[in-house]
Amino acid sequence: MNEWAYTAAFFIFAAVTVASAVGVVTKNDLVHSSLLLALCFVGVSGLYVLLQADFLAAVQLLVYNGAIAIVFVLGTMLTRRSIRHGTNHSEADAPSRLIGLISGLFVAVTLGVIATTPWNYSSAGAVQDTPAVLGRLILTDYMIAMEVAAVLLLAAMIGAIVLAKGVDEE
Amino acid sequence: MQEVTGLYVIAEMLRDILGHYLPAQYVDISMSLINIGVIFGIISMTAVVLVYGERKVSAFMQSRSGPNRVGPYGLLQTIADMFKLMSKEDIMPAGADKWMWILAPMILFIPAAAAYAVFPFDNQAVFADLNIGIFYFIAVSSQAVLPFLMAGWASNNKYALIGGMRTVAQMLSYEVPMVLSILGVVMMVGSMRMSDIVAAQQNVWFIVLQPIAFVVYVITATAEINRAPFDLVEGESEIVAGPFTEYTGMRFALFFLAEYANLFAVSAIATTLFLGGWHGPWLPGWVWFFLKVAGMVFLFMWFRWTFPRLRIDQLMALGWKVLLPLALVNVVITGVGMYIYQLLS
Amino acid sequence: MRGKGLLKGMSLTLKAFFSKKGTVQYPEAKLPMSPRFRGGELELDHKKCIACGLCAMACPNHVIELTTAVNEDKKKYLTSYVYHSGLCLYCNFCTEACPTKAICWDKNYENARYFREDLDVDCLSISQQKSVTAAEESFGTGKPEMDEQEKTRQGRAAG
Amino acid sequence: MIGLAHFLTVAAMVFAIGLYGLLTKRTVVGILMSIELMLNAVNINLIAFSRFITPDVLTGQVFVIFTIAVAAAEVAIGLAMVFRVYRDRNTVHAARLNEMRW
Amino acid sequence: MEVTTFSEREQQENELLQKNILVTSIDAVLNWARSNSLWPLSSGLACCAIEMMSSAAGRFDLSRFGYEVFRASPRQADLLIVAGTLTWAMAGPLKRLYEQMPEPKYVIAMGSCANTGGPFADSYSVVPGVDQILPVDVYIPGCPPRPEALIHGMLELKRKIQDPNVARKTL
Amino acid sequence: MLQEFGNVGLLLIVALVFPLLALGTAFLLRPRDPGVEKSLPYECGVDTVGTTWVQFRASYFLYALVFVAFDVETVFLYLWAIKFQELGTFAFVEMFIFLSILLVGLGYAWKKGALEWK
Amino acid sequence: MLKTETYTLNMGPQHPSTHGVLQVVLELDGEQVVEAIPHMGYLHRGIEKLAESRTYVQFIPYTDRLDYVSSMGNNLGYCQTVEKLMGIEIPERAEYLRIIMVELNRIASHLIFMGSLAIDLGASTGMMFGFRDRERILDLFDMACGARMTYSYIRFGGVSADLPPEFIPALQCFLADFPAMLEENHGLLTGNEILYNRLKNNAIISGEKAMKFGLTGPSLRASGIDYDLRKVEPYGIYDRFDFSVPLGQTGDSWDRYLVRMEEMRQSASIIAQAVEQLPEGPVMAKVPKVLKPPVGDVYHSIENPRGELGYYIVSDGSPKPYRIHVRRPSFINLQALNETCQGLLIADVVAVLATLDSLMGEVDC
Amino acid sequence: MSNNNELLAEIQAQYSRETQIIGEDKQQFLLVEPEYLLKILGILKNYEAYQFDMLRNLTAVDYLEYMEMVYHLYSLPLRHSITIKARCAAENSQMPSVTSIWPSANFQEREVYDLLGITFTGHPDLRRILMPAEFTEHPLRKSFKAGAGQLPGGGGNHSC
Ligand code: SF4
Ligand code: SF4
Ligand code: SF4
Repeated sequence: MNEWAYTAAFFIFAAVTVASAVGVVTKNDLVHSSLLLALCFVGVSGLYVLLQADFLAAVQLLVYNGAIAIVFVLGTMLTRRSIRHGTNHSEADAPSRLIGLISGLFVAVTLGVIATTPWNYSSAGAVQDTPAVLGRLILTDYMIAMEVAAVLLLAAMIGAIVLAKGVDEE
Repeated sequence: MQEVTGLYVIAEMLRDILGHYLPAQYVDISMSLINIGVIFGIISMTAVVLVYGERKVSAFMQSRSGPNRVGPYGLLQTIADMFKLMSKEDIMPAGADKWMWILAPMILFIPAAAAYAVFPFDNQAVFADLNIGIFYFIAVSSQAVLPFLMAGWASNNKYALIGGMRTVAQMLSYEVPMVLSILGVVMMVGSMRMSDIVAAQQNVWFIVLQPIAFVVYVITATAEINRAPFDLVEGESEIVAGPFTEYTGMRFALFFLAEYANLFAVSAIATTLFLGGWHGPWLPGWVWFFLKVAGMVFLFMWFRWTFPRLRIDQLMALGWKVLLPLALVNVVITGVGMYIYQLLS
Repeated sequence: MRGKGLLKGMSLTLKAFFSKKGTVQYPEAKLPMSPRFRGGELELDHKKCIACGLCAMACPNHVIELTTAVNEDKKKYLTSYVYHSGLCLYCNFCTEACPTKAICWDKNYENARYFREDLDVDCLSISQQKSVTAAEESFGTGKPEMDEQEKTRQGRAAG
Repeated sequence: MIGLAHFLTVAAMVFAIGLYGLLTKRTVVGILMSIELMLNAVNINLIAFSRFITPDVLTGQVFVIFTIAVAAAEVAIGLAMVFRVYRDRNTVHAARLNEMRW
Repeated sequence: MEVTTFSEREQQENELLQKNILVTSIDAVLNWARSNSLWPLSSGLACCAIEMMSSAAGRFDLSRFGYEVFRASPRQADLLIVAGTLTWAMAGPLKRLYEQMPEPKYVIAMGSCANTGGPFADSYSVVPGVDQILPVDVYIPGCPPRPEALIHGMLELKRKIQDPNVARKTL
Repeated sequence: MLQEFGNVGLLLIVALVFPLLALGTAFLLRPRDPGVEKSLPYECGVDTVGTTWVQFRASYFLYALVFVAFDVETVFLYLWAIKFQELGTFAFVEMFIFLSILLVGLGYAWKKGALEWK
Repeated sequence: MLKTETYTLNMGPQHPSTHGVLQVVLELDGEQVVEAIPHMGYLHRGIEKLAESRTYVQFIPYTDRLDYVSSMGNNLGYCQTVEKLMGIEIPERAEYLRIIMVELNRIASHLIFMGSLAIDLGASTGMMFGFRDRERILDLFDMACGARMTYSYIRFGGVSADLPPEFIPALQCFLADFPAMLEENHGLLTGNEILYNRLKNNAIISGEKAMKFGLTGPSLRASGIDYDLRKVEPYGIYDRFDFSVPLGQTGDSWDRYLVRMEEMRQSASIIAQAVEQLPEGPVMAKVPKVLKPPVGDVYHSIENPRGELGYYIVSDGSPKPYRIHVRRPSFINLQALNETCQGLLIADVVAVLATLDSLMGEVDC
Repeated sequence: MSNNNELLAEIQAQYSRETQIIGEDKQQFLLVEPEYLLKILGILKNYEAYQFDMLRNLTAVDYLEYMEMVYHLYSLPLRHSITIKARCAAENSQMPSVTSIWPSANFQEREVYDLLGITFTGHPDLRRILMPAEFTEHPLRKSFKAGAGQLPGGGGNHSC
């Protein structure tokens, strides 16, 4: 029963993720693309839950959907002119077909590799209280990384402000 | 006495009864289905009750008598409104972005409803007592921005678009201080699980220990649910009805429903985080919980019917330049305070 | 201190919340109309009217349409008197102009109609009807009572 | 039974889609989106490995947090650049930017 | 100008409805709901609009009947109260506002101006009665009508929605 | 954990179905009377001038950019908050460094006027 | 900053904040106003033309419908103009009654101003309070002339009827309650920091600009220019009362709001004085039934709640006016809209509209 | 009043070529030739002795044979007022715009243009203000006789 539900949930989320990802790259309208991107993030977040990474699933929702997707949507709404279609063309010519082919090949090869690799599964149960463990990790082992991330974000913020705003000082 | 009336006890009794009739593996799922039923009952009830309450509160504050004709004391007023909205024609504005337009109200409803999963209505009466509890709430409630933006963008209407843009600016700006104000509580508890947060308030409510956080939370929550004085999104005298301008009938009702579900949600969170959740003497826990929530809801209504609306620039300034530093200061104070407390003990 | 005004406002609304409400529960309770109230319909007393037409002359908007005839005694009398309530400004000029105070305002402001034609009121027939019923009542042989609304309806239909 | 392979497959597909988008999109925003897709694919992989190979350590999840931080930074900068470029294109560099596959 | 009057519309519907008891009883519920939840469009044209606002204010309090939800957008309104002088210049916009309201929708003509053009009936720029451009359900005489008169008008409308027969000419 | 999320998932499904049901009922009940004028976008009763998909000013966008950075940082802060009591001085100091970086960012944005509404 | 396209947004003719059927075409850049062009005429009823087919007396009710929230003032202006044309002297008592009525009406009008400002800024309770207090005044009017809004009370030669006996006690009761009411409104709105921040230093109209726009009334006085016809050209018997004319300093929206709030207090004091001095006597002078003013033209203006209300009447000696022109303060005050709004946000346009306090019945005439 | 008449006389004496006094004793006005209107009004506004800084009212009257413009001026500093008139032909009426002297004349001149059909030369934005733009006639002219309730000139269906 639970097994069954798990499988069903996986396929639902996987389907949502892949389908909306396809939508992201094929849609003609940037706004639609970015909304599908948000949907894709939701699917991924569902996969995280299935992988028992509940905190990350929430982070995924919060950051990707609550912030990044919105910035995308907003960005497309703000920058593009009012032509609603054809804002997100992909080149439908020979090279792009080729690229599609290569991508397909990539998937195929990866699948082969995945299928043939002997994974050594660990039998240990998943961590139940993920936030606590994560908290300990980033405050001890990955402390430097965290501070670096903070600096990176600061830099990104400053950069973004300078880029988007600094121009009017010219 | 509390033992008998606690929701948990009721649930256990139900579970026992179900256990007699169903094989073991179905008991759980049917219990959660029942719970879901209860939650949706609460959502629909809150909408009905809160709308009625809002109309009464507004009327009383404006020295009027409010709905009192439809049904006893006008109690059926909201029901009538609901039926009416259901039977209204549906108009899609020409040139609207069809799917986005249709999906926006539905999508808005999902996070509003999903937030109910983590409310501790009573001792052990949490639908899903996730260990990321409050963070789940934050994550879920941050999803409300997109539907507004979608509605505003898809409506092919400038008022709606302005409203949508305003929503984004407003909700984003107030999310950060809100999250930081909640952080203070999480620091004190050391857990994000809702039941832990309530348990930690056995003796003293966090409103006493975290007054700044409470104030910041209340203000930001008002903004997050777009209520006056932060109702710029639907600021009627400016942009007609904001993103909802073009929505009719049931679709509009869904926005409405989500709005009141959210009102309940932020009140419930305030109750859980700062007002001791279901703790309280004499009465069963869930009664306390609902009483406190009602108090918070009244507070929000009180704001709405007293204050004029802010202007968008003032709104942003308040969020970023007052509330955000305030919330940060609160985090620092909490941190230092707890640190000192730890050193002393 | 900042925020004091906000609290003041909140205390005021709270006070209003608990104070007595001044709402008139309208359909059940009605405000008494002032004696000078104008806003209902013109009520004509055809017995007092001398058919001088001053009311129609005073009216700024041709609201009153009346026709007269002369009877055997060389006295003018009304043959029709229609008040177009849809055009009226309720300015009171007509009643002020009337030398015999034959017209006055009834105190009933509940005049909503479903049809535009009903806005034209045949004051003369209403007035005549009234005096007939009054007479019948005084003889004690009144017909089954017609309610007030019905009466006016008939009057209108006649107009 | 859903195992690691399933998740890796999904990740691979998403990655490939992102790659396709990255190479074919003509707008900077579209490219950024494709990059996000690829990053997400990577994240899925990280968590999946972490879940199935070392379920008791969570290092993979920590990495994902950092990836998300980096992704956020990238998006912020990227879109700010788009913004800037858009402004400039509106005024001066239209021709050159066309070459840049804007 | 094509104007289907309310009664005609209602007649057709009614004939259809008579065929099915279930539908009629649903319809009765819906009519009850509609008649008790008339959300007016907040559009005031002239003096009468002030009285309209008065009737929503404390003393007369439309909200007792649930009619106080003045919606700024026609999409959410059920009732168009034409409160004031309708000029030809405003006729177009008003007609469009009416059009933009979702069915079922109702019109109340409030005040002499809306009824027949009132004081300005012989003016060059005033529409002599809203019924020239919109199907009117209830006329409320007055210049301006008292707030109670407006409430009475809305109650008459309520009566009419619940039982369309009251608004048929009995001749 | 999965059990609980399973419940949440069920809730979500119902949350998705609920509006559909409501809209479905409304679909059965409501009258239909489409018209050209009816579906015109509402703009106070007159024609809309120009396109409705207008390009907006940058102010909205700048806030969003600043927000993205803050949003991610809150994730770290929450992780810190739950372990803060256990890890003592070290975590305490560390987080202050983190917070001060955050504050620098805020201060910069403030000074640069990214927080001004224009 | 990124140069964005500007776009056009219609506010009105049906819009909750335009106070009637004004259409303001906003040229916006984001939310910032580049241009705010008022389009009028949606309520143009041709009153001036209608006047030519009415007799002088019959025109009185039409003046009620110009500035419909201060009809008494309109009546007064018109009647005084005609009286000036004909040289009619009116009895003392009538003069006092006129003052009482007009000032009461000024309070009622400013209460509406307050209410509509409040609701435009999103505080609907303020509006309800305003309307609630206004009802008290309307009751008085109802008592005196039987109408709530369109009074036609002031007539050539006096007023249409003497006060009913219960009027003065009711009025005194109102005057006694009024300070408390005003205090309450001040408490709800004036002290409110949000309102203060919304209005203070917003939409500043300097004195010079105000003159340029031709503002009159409280809007002008908020800019610090002392021009109140009751003082500078005392008509009627205004010279007998002791009252002050509140002036603003900066001419921002806040001043425009405060000036009106203060004017209410002054009006109440005028009424109190008038009630005290109220003489007995007739309320109507001898005026011929059919009015035939001498050939000529006359201009007379009074201080209405919205500014200088002037009537210009041309008589050709017949019982009907040859031409009546009304100088409507709202109409001329609207000229300030465009320039004042430029650079402000949409929300401010609403506040500017509210504080200019234009009324469409008067604007469009 | 008498004060006013003195003022009138004084002005008239100074500019006898451009102006004349019309009207009875109690109602005296200064009639200005249209071509000198701007000059005289400019003087009235700017000269120390007059300082008519306020244009109270501006309107026009259709006298069938001619159109008459009426300006009611007021001086805030000196607290005196004056009435100026000017006449122009009934057909193709034209007047110089006084917006350059008093910008507040803007709407009022537009109104006069709209309702009486006098064209103001030099007006910054001479459009119809009360009547719809498609309207062709001028309602306040005596020659305008409209059927009741009917807006002639195709104004019935205008939108915006
Ligand atoms: S009240 Fe005035 S408009 Fe009405 S009928 Fe009498 S005179 Fe005519
Ligand atoms: S004025 Fe009086 S008496 Fe003369 S016709 Fe009219 S109602 Fe009759
Ligand atoms: S009916 Fe009377 S009060 Fe109403 S709008 Fe017309 S003139 Fe004004």
